[in-house]
Amino acid sequence: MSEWTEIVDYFRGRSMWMLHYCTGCGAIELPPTMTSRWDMERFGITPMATPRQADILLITGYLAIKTLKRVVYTYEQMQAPKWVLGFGSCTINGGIYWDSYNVIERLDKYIPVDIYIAGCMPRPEAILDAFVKLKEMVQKGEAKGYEKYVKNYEWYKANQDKVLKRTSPVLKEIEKVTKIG
Amino acid sequence: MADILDEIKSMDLKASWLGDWEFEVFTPKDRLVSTLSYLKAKGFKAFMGLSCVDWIEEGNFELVYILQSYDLALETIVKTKIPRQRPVIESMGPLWKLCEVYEREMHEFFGIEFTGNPNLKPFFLENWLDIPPLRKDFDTLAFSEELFEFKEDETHGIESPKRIE
Amino acid sequence: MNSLLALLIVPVIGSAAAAILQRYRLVERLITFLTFSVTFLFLFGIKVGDLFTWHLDFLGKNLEMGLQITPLSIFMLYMTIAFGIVLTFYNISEKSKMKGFLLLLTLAASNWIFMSADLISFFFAWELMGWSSILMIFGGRREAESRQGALYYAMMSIGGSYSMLIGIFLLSNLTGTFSIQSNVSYLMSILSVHPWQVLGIVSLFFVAFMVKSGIFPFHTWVPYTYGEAPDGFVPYLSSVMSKYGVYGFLIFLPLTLGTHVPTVLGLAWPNYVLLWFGSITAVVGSVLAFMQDDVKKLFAYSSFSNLGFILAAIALFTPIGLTAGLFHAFNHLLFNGAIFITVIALISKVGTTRMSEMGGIWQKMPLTFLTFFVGIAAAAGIPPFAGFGSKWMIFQAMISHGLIFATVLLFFASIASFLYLMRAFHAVFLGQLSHRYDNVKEVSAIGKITEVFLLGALIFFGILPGFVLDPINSIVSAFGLKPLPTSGYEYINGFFSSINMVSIFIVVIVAFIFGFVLFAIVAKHKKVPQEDNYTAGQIPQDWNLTPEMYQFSYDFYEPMNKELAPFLKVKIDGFFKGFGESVEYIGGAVKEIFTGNVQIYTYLAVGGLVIFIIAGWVVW
Amino acid sequence: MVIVEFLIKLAQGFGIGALALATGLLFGGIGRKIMARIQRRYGPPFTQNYIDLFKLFSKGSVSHGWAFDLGLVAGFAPMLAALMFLPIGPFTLLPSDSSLIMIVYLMMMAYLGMAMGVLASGNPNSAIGMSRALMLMTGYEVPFAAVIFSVYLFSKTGYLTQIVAQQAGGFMNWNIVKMPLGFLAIEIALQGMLGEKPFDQAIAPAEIASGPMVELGGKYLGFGMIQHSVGLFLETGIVVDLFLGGAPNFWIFIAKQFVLYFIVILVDAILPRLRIHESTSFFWKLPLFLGILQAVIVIIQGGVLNV
Repeated sequence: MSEWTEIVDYFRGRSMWMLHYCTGCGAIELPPTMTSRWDMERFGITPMATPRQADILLITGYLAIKTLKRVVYTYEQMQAPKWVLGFGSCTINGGIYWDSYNVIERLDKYIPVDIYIAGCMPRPEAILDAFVKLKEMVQKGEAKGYEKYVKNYEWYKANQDKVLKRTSPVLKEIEKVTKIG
Repeated sequence: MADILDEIKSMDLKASWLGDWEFEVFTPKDRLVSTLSYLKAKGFKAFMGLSCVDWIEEGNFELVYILQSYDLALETIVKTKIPRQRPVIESMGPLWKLCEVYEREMHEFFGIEFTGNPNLKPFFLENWLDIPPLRKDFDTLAFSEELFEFKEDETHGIESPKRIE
Repeated sequence: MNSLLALLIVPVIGSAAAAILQRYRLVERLITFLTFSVTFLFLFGIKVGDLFTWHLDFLGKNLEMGLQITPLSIFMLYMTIAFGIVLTFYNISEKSKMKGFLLLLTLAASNWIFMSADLISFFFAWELMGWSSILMIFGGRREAESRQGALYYAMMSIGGSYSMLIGIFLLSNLTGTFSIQSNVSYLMSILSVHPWQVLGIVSLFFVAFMVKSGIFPFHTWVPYTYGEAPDGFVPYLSSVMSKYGVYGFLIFLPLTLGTHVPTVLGLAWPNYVLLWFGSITAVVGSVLAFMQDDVKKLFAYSSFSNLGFILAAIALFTPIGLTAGLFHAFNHLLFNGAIFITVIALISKVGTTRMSEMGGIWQKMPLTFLTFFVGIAAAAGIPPFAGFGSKWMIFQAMISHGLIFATVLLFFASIASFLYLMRAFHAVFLGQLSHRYDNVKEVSAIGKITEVFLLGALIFFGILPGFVLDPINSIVSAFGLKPLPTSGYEYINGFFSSINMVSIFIVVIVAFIFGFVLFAIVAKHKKVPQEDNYTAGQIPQDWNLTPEMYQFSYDFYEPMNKELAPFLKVKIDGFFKGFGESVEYIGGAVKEIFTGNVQIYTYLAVGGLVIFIIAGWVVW
Repeated sequence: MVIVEFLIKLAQGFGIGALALATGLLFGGIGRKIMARIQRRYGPPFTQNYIDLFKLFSKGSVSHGWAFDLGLVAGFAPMLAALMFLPIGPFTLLPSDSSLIMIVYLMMMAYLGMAMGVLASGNPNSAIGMSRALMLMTGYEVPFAAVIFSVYLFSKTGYLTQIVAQQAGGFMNWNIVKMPLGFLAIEIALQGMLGEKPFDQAIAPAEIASGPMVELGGKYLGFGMIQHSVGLFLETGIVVDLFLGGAPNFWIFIAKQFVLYFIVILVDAILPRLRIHESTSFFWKLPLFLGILQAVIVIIQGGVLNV
């Protein structure tokens, strides 16, 4: 059975369809990656339109609280096996938005990220490098973020809920301004 | 052109040129409606935007209304100050319907009440329970550290994903 | 008892019983069903060549009237009564205001039409059929609209009857007899001498037939009337009653056989003209159908569009054309019946006829959904269901004459039928299920039996068309044409090729089995509710998404409207509106005189009929 | 004896299906490669479509109920069934039923099934895509039908096998020489049938999120891919049989098919997407005119059969 899994993994690594979630900056790096100059289709990677069809979720740039909600929903609509690529510094530690009140700091706390691409902005070479690394990981059976998500679902859900479903003010020591109506 | 500024000054308002095509008018809070109506009647029919500045040391919010006149080719910036402790002002909805949208935003980010605006629901922020975030006394770094829990060395008990070195 | 007479008397007796007991809906419906069944049993007692005549002395004239059986009448009788049984069986559980005694009167009239040997009885039967069906339409869901629909229908029917009456008088003046056979052979004999005279008389008859079948340009009443008729009656109206016109055409079509009228592409030119009427009807019906939002109206358009196919095929009057036309008449009866019965089952459950308000009902009514699916597959002419063979033969019949323009038009109508069928299918059954229909249940046991039966019939006659083609062949030879070769029940023999439907069926079944096996062995799937859908990342609850908002079915072919706008402008604005306005005007005028009580209309209708006929008699 | 015969036919049928699928996928792969080269890219390996199909069948998916499942299976099973009646080179599995219109209608059953499946998903994008696909169908099917009917009149038979047999004996006997206008019309119709640019409104990915396929993932998308690949084989195969004289063996057959597909790819590479009503009315103008003109020429040449 393990041979069969290896075969399946080999082909999965050769055919990865990508859904790019580009509400932050960095989307502009993808057209050159797709077209003549760098041509990611030679690795079997093509852009797809909906989460149902996609294997890779590529998240570029910062994620506001609002967009995080959509990312989680989109990620859960994708079907296993699925992988997440975090693109740019903002997905690693918030980047230049490190102290912003509405940009999350680290994507990995909310959904499992298989590979980060560091940089602000990462060049298309870096994206391709990530794709190749991901391919190797998939073929070796190492990219198991989606299983991690299932196993640690409560932990991820708690993190998501802490950000998305707040029921009390975050900063308690500062008194609320009196509203006059 | 210069007449307008003189007329405004004659109404006991502070006004000054900012450039060839732009002037600013300072108006007390209670004369805001009359000033804006006057300017609209004078040809500043286009409402360009509403903004707000938090003068925390003074204890005031400064509301900034930007109007333009296509006939006179002029822009005017009308500024008025309201106290931080009691940020209430009339809605300019009757003058410009568009203004209500900006007021909704100002309400959300500074907590200013616009009396007469029926639509002061949350706009951009979802599920916001803290003080309005663009006030100067809102500590955005503390908020970020508290909510997003960013620490360099966290492991959270599960294997951390591989990174590109 | 003479079986011929029994075919008339049994329904009349049943009708009387049903009229007396019409308070008790279930009893009335049961009587209707039983009468249809008993009438069907009497069919076994008749055979080709049966004759029954009587003499009538009227104003000093001795009129010979009679009933006779031709292969065509047997075919029509079997087809219509069998369908009536299915429908009345379904109607036992149906709750609309359909009057059983009127349906039985229609049955008597229908049998009489198919059996009458003389023009007088034909006309009487025609009128009886017309009036009983008009009265039936009064009981629709929406009172005012159904009254208008009935009046529109009545107006057109009266026009047609007038025209036919004049035709009958002119014709019998020439020949001195009312016998259909001798009149037709007389017309045949003078066709080459006085072609215009013959054509004039025949056109008078054809107007009546075209009205009844809804052939262009007399199709305008069809959507109004079908849309407003009581639910239980619509299938009969569209499946059976539109076939009277076909029967009528077939009485007079043999005229051009063997005579020397000028031909177009090897086709007598009157037939050529008729063929174009048929083709245009097919296209007009299809195109108008896919812009409808009312499900009953959509299938009303579809119904006369199919009648256009039938007319185009029988107008050829070649062996294959005639076979194709009659075969399509049968198939149309079957699939249209299946579609309309599922549609009325659906309407009774959801309580609306607007398609943009439905959607997703397959989750609630799976069997109805399957029956409808097979019905529209048959209507679209998809093998191996009934409906493929006849369409396939119609195209072959047309193209073998080199009628390229008409054939391409018909093919376009066939593709357009695909459009409106898919649109109805999607808007009604597929897509998002509204919460309004959370409590909708599948049809009752009786409805289920009917649906399974229709489902079976659609497949059975699809893969074994020989059971229909054999009687059709005997009709074709009765018309003096050489029937198509037969080679077993599973074969359809066309002009260019022949098809073994069973082998196609087996291939399709094997392919499906393979498909399901493949489906089962590859990676597993996860069942998700309809809310879990692609929304471009937006969370449905956040913007109060309702299933109705996420259902795209209104104005489904909007870009097409743009494309067809010039064509539609001429037709709809000029033609239909004028018709509609005149109907409204007359409706309004009549409404001012009468109170709207159905009984008064009944008296009016009966009285009018009597006056009408007596007046005609006196004039003559 | 009958059972043995049936089993032999069954095995042959599976063989044909597998062969057609393999060829269709290969064509798709080569098409992607050609497209890449036109755009000065390296392009995916030409085996990419096989890998994609394998991946899809190994991937999880979502189902919206049994109508969804049934529809998707009905979307490719009739396509495979239609294949059994197509003369592939010298070989036809069921030559006695190879009626052309029957094949066309069987293909329509596949489209009907696919439509049922994707519409049962309840996504408005798929409904828009399906509405566009159907509208486009009213466009390309009409010239296609005109050409089919001219071939009927010209060959005086409806069997594909006989149409192929009549073209035996060299290039000058091919219908493309005898009916060039018809070939032109059907080649344009083929562009619409295969849904390649400028007629790819139905699956416009960036516009309506890939239209009908919006909710398909995993094996369902795999079924869609099978339908497309077999449809590609079938549609080009019909044109080869109608106009390019069939073929003496399988390899020449697929070579001829590839020539047709190559033209389609080249057109696809250089044209942008039309709006839906523009493309529908386009089919009603030039291709329909060509098709009908061809039919009229055939009729004038004595194609009418007096019955």
